[in-house]
Amino acid sequence: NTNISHAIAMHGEPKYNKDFLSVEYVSNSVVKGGNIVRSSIGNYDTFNPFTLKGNSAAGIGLLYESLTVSSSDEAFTEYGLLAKQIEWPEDRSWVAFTLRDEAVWHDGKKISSDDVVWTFNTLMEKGHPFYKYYYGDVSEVIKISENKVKFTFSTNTNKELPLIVGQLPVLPQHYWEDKNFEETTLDIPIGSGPYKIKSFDAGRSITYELNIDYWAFKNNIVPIKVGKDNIGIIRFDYYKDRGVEREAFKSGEIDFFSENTSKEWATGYDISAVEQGLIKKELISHENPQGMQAFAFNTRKEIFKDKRIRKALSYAFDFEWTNKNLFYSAYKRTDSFFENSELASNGLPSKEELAYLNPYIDVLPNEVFNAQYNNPKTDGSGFIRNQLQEATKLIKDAGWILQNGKLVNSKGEPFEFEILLVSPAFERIVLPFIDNLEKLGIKASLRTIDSSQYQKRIESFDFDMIVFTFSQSLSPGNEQRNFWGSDAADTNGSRNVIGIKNDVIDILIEKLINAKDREDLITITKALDRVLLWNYYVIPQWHISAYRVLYWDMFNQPNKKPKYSLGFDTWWINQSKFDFINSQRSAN
Amino acid sequence: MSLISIKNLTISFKQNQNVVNKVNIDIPKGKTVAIVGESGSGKTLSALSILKLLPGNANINSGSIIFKEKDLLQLPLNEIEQIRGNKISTIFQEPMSSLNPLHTIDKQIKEMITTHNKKHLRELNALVLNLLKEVNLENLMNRPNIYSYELSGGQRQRVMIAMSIANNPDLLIADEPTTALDVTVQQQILSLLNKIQKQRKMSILFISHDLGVVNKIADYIYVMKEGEIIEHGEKLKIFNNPKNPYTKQLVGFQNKIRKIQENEEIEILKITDLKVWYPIKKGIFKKTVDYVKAIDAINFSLKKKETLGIVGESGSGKTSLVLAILKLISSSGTIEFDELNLNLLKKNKLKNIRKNIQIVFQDPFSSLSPRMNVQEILNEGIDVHFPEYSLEEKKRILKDILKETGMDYERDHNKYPHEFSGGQRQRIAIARALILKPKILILDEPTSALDITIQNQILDLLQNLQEKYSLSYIFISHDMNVIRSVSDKILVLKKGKLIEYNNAEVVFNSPKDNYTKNLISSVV
Amino acid sequence: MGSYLIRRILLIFPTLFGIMLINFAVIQIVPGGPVEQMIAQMTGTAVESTARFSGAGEGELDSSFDASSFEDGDSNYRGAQGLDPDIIKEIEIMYGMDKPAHERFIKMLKSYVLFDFGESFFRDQKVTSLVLDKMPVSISLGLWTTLLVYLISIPLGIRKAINDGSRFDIISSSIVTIGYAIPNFLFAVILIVFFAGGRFYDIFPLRGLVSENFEELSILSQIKDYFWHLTLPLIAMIVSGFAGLTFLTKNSFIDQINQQYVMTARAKGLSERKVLYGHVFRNAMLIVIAGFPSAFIGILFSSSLFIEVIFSLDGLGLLGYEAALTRDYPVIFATLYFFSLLGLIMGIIGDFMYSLIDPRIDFESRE
Amino acid sequence: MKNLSPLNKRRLNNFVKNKRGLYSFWIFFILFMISLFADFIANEKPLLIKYENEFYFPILQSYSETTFGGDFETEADYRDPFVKNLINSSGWMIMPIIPYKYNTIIRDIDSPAPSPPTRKNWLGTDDQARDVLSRLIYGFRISILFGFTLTFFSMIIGVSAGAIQGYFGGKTDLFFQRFMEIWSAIPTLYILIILASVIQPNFWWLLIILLLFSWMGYVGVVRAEFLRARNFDYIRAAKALGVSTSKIIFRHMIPNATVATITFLPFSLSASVTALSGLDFLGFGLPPGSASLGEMVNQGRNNLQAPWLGLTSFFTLGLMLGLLVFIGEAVRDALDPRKTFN
Ligand SMILES: Nc1ncnc2c1ncn2[C@@H]1O[C@H](COP(=O)(O)OP(=O)(O)OP(=O)(O)O)[C@@H](O)[C@H]1O
Ligand SMILES: Nc1ncnc2c1ncn2[C@@H]1O[C@H](COP(=O)(O)OP(=O)(O)OP(=O)(O)O)[C@@H](O)[C@H]1O
Ligand SMILES: [Mg+2]
Ligand SMILES: [Mg+2]
Repeated sequence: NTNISHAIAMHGEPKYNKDFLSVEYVSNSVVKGGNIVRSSIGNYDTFNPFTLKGNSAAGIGLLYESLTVSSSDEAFTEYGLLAKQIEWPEDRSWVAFTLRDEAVWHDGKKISSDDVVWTFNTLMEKGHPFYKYYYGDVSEVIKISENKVKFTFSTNTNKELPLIVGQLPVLPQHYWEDKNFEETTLDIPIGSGPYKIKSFDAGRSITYELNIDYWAFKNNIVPIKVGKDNIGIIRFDYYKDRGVEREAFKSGEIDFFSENTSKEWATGYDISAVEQGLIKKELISHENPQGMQAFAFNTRKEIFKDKRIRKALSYAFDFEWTNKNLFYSAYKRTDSFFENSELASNGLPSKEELAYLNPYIDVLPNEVFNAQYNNPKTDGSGFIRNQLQEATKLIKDAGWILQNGKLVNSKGEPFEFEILLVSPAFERIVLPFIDNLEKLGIKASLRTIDSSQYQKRIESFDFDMIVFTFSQSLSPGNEQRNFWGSDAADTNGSRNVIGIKNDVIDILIEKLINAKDREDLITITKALDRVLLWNYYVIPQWHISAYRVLYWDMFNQPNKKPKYSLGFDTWWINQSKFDFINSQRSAN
Repeated sequence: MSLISIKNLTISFKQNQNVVNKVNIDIPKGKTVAIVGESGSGKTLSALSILKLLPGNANINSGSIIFKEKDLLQLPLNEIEQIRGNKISTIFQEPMSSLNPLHTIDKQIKEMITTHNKKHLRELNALVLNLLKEVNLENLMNRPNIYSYELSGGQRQRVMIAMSIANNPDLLIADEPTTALDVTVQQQILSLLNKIQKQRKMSILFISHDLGVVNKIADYIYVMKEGEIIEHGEKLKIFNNPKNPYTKQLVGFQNKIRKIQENEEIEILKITDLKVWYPIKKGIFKKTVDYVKAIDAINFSLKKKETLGIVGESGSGKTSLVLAILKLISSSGTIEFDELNLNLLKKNKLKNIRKNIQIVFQDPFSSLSPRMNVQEILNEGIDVHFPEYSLEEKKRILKDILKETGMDYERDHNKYPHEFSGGQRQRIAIARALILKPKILILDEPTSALDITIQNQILDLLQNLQEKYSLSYIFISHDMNVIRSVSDKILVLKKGKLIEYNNAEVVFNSPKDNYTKNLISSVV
Repeated sequence: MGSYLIRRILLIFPTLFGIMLINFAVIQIVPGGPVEQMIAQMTGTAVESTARFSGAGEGELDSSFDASSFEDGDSNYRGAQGLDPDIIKEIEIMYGMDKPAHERFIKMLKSYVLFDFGESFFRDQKVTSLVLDKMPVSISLGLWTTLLVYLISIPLGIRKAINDGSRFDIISSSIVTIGYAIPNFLFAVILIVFFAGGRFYDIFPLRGLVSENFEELSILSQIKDYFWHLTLPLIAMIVSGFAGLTFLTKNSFIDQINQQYVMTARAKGLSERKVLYGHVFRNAMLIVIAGFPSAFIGILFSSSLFIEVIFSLDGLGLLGYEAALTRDYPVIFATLYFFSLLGLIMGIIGDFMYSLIDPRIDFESRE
Repeated sequence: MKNLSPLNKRRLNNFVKNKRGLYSFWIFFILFMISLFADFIANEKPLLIKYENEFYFPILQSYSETTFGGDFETEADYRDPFVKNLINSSGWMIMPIIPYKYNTIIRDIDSPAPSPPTRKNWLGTDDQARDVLSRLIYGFRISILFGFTLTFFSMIIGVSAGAIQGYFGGKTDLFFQRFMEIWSAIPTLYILIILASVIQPNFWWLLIILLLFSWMGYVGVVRAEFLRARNFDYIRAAKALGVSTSKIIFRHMIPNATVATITFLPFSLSASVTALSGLDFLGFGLPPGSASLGEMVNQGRNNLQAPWLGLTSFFTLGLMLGLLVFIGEAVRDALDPRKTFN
């Protein structure tokens, strides 16, 4: 009993059925054409993004299509792109794709299953090591017929595999055969996507042009692509300095820009173009999981072994003040490891969650069952006496005492630790935290080091506290072992930087990986979330659940926005606005 | 009709009173006017003011200098530049430091010409060659790219002279132009000047301490003392009928002849087979192509309490010889001092010897550290060799020595070298050496810039000290009168070779060599 | 001198060896190597090496779900996975880091002797071609700055020396001093905001050395275009460059101007200009002139990092800095080798110039 | 003054006559003195507290909050309104003119950091909510101390090294130069990274590391001048006098051959200051949170929308360098024997 479908969902059924014409978040009145300039930081030296070496050009992904592509309003569902049909058995131990007949390379040659096989093997062999890891469980890829390929897996526990295999970009064998795949190249490659490279200035800019004859546009045969890729010409200009890039946007050399600093967002755009509405400044909210960005304790260290201490320290981080005075109130506090998604726990545990949790009632903290997790909250005045008093109590409970204003343990050792940073931007956030800790008698110091060094120390877990981000996807799976599993705690280089070794967590992770459907997955994830939270493994930081974008007002957007992405590829240019903007800009 | 007339010229330095006071000098066309007078009396300054070349801190308080109906003192810079080196040229008193150290001699002479006249290269080369010939330097022409520091004092002076006459000026200001020249060359130069003067009706302003020379060349004489002209008139009038006591003193003065002394027979310095060869380098990689054999295998010795006079034509190697003895340039052969061969001695041992051999350099100006004042300069040696002296003692010693050399402690001790006149600097250099009472004192033309009275004072001082402390002197001079009045023995050098070495009377009374005869004849 | 020169040239080799050895040793001690850097890049924890001053790292959110890094439409960020030890091994082998240090060193020296500098660890480009790629920017910046600085500072210094203490002297002193005090990166950014940004004037380009359509322009407009692009970076670079040289010139001149030979030159009737430039100059400027070759190298190599970043120029300064922070050993060592060699040769040339300028200088003789 | 030798009197006189230099000197001196007492001028702790008839000196000694009847046994935060109330209820306290230390995070700023100048924060706050003026004073102090020490030592080492090479020439020169060539090729950046991986770099460590390399800047010029000057006649004369080598070097040659060094002095000074700034800038400088001008410049550059940051650092650097240059000129003039004033 194999499934044969136009799409495959991680759990349950795809939202759009077999006959769908387009996704909901595109407009049916798009006009293709026009041209815009975007920007990127750094430089590029290759058009081959699939190998280890070199920096690949921005937007190079526009050139290549993959077997399937996901929709942006579902958790994790892949729709056929190059593939017309997807087949897989119930246990998901293999997957087969049937290619569309219409799919051709830019040079007109048909995309065949040979290309898929060749691509997969080449990537595994010569591609970026990432592929080897990502597709490690694929045991074989077989050409079944001219337009059908099959991937078999070495395991049937990993339910994601058919989906991620679908994400494989497909490369033209006939083009690459006589070239060295591993080398960086600035030869314009042949692709299958809607865009072609029109021109480039190595390292400085690259221009893509929409291919009007793109096979998927004809008759809208690929519904997932309908209404997307509308802009005629997209150029990426490279800058080395973010501030200059920003200036370039303001002066009209760049048409679309997304901001990542609260300060700039709040103060950097008090310019006439924004006031006159020539530049639109928009917060576009989304429901992408924001994971957990946090101060992570290294619980391998003696001082952080005690949960009470970890909790106490979380009182010293005054988010409200920080947000108001350093971030212009741009952020929200994170209170889940799966923030901003349906996976995040909130309120009290549900019946279903309790079902997963109850067996461990003896070993889990009480609060898991009967309390709602809340971060300590302050009044934002900057003076947090109450919080610190709470903290003091906890610390005392944990057996530390104050001597001459310094916190010491029974052996007389002082409470000192180091916060290790790689990004200098965090210094301003950490310093007030350290200041507050001082009032508890704790001496925290701050060290910023370069990324090679940082990597080395993270890998060998040689730190006390770091700022770490546990990123999450909408469909958590195997990677959770690496985040919180006991084995990972002892594996150098794993992401279990905290050093969690908790049997309950291990069990929950296994259950999560084998969740039977999405409902179940969500429940287990929430349960896991609670256990993690109530163990105070981290001091949660903040997140923002919106894209901060700025653009010269020349675009039209679909009325409905996708939940899980910005969907810039669904925007199109409004010619009259475009002309107006340009007349305004050149008048300046 | 006078070519130039200085009227009522008064010059002062910011702190001091007038160093030149209401001076009037007329220089008729085609005539030679000589200024004689005390060292430090303002001769050089008066001369410099003609070309507006006074040091920056000097003030001209009053006066005018009329040349061709124009007051030079009022002339704008660009007009003065037309005159300098062209209509009026000058030979500076201190030729040794007046040449640019980084330009070749050739270039410097050529520059003088091309500044005022455009010339073709070939013509230019011929001109320069001719000039060098006239000042008796043609043998330099076979050395490539000569820089001034590779020349002897006299040679540099002659380069200056060649330069100054290159453009046939209307007026030549010659500030002690022959001090570093031996008698024969001196005669040659004087007759050269004479010839030019005749041919081109050139006027000469001639400053000199050497009345013999003045007598030969001057038409009019001005006598200066303490910044003022105390007497002037035609040459014969001044020489035969001086009015002012100072003039009388000058004119009437005769160098004494040294009495024969009983010398102690201890040999204190013994030179054997000494050679100083300077490499001649060529090309940008400076390959050594040949040598200037400045001193070529010389032997002599110096006894205690003895004065050895060294004479010889300019460029014959006198300075090289003494520098070699002092180990300031490298040489081969042996230099035995107190039975130690200095040429084999380790450097650190040398320091103890230094105190015993001192030198007064031929060019006092460049031998004085420009950033040290007189007090520091003089104290330096004391500090090295007599560190035990107290401040008071040092001050007393300084006072004495300055007084004995005709200077004044109160007035001079806080001045820097550049704030003195040529003769004053020479005296500082002498004082610096004498203060250490060395066993051997080498004096390289120590009196060339001194007027006769001071010169005499210094020579007396030397004599006294010699008697008192049994010093030995090596005395280099071109002035045969001076040599005669100081030397026990005389050594005559020519082209790096020793051509005569004997007791003074022997040399003076029965010179063997032709060259020596020539020298002697100038005195008697 | 000839034999001295030969000795100096021969000494280049042991010196170069010493330099390489010391650097190699130092780099062994530095924590974190290319392997870690690669892993950091692969796992997305790498921070741009210029983050600290380019503003690239100023976001308060981890870039992995920062809106600025989304790649068109791709929302399926697969939670970062951590790396397989096998892959790490592989990277180590790829970089040759599995071999002991001395082996690596010897191998490197061998290939360097043959002028084979290898490839960058991260860029898949021959180091030589990388360096050559950066040359136009570095030479443009270096050459023009050096030239402008020298051409302005020296005459200015001379004028100040002549008019020592005058109003002109004081005012110009103040101006060059203030220029020196402005940190050039701050100044560069201000220039951009004022003359190339959206707020005030937008008359100069923001980035690059030439326009995109450079090839198509006529020669004249190419030159125009080139300098149009260079104007702001050059201004930013030179404002701080005048002070040192100006004052050095001034003081050296003051030192020489009272010498006797200057008076001789004046007495010759030379114009003041000729006196200054023909006579005093050579005596006064020994250090300046002789220091020129190495000054040029300095400007070529290092001093324009910030400017390069701000004006989005790709030069050697940035290359070197990035290589250092990303531990791109081939680039580090090759540039080191190359520039040391250049430096050593320039040193010899510099010394040689000393003796050309002042024939009295003699390196062989000793005290 | 009386004990000065006449020569030094003359020099001092020359110095004093140069009004520009003299005023610069006094201004600089006063500013520096002020910064030395920074702790009493800009501090978050009161100068004096009277509490229940007893006096307290928090700047000199730390008192726990419980001393004043509070709850915490750690040092009292005198800026906390609670603590203020406690003290004011049974006594009073006097705050310094600027009631913030360089690292005081001002909790009650009116607008998000960096906040513009106000009555409370005369020069505004930086982007970490700290008072700019206070940081300026402390930063000035640390920068000046750093700059002076670094310059002083590197000059001594550099000039001596250059002098020895230039004076002795020959083999000494040949080998010492090679040594320097190798030495100067050591990558400072890596040394700093290595250092930073072992310890948290502090003032002295940075000083030592920079000193290891900075002295070489002086060698070249001094050597060149010495190579030339050793041929001068007055050097020969001094040798003939028997003056020892070291004296010749220090009394004759250095004064005459170090125009360049003297010229560069103010610039070296400010370059040392900037060197520290540069390190801060690249992130290898003083520990985060320290007051330094470099950090301030960096803030200025990153917060162009807050011009008070950039302007403050620019004016400070400009003023400092300007003063140093003018003082330097006056010193040079004072040492120049030909320079006379009316
Ligand atoms: N730059 C100066 N600063 C101060 N005083 C100076 C300066 N130059 C010369 N004098 C003084 O001016 C006076 C006259 O000097 P001048 O050089 O004209 O003397 P002179 O007659 O040429 O003496 P001599 O025969 O020794 O060369 C001297 O007393 C000297 O000390
Ligand atoms: N550094 C040098 N390099 C090359 N040749 C030199 C150097 N110094 C001196 N000479 C040459 O050596 C010869 C002797 O010079 P020296 O200075 O000893 O002569 P002098 O007898 O003192 O002459 P004067 O009476 O003119 O001072 C001269 O021909 C001179 O050109
Ligand atoms: Mg005179
Ligand atoms: Mg001589």
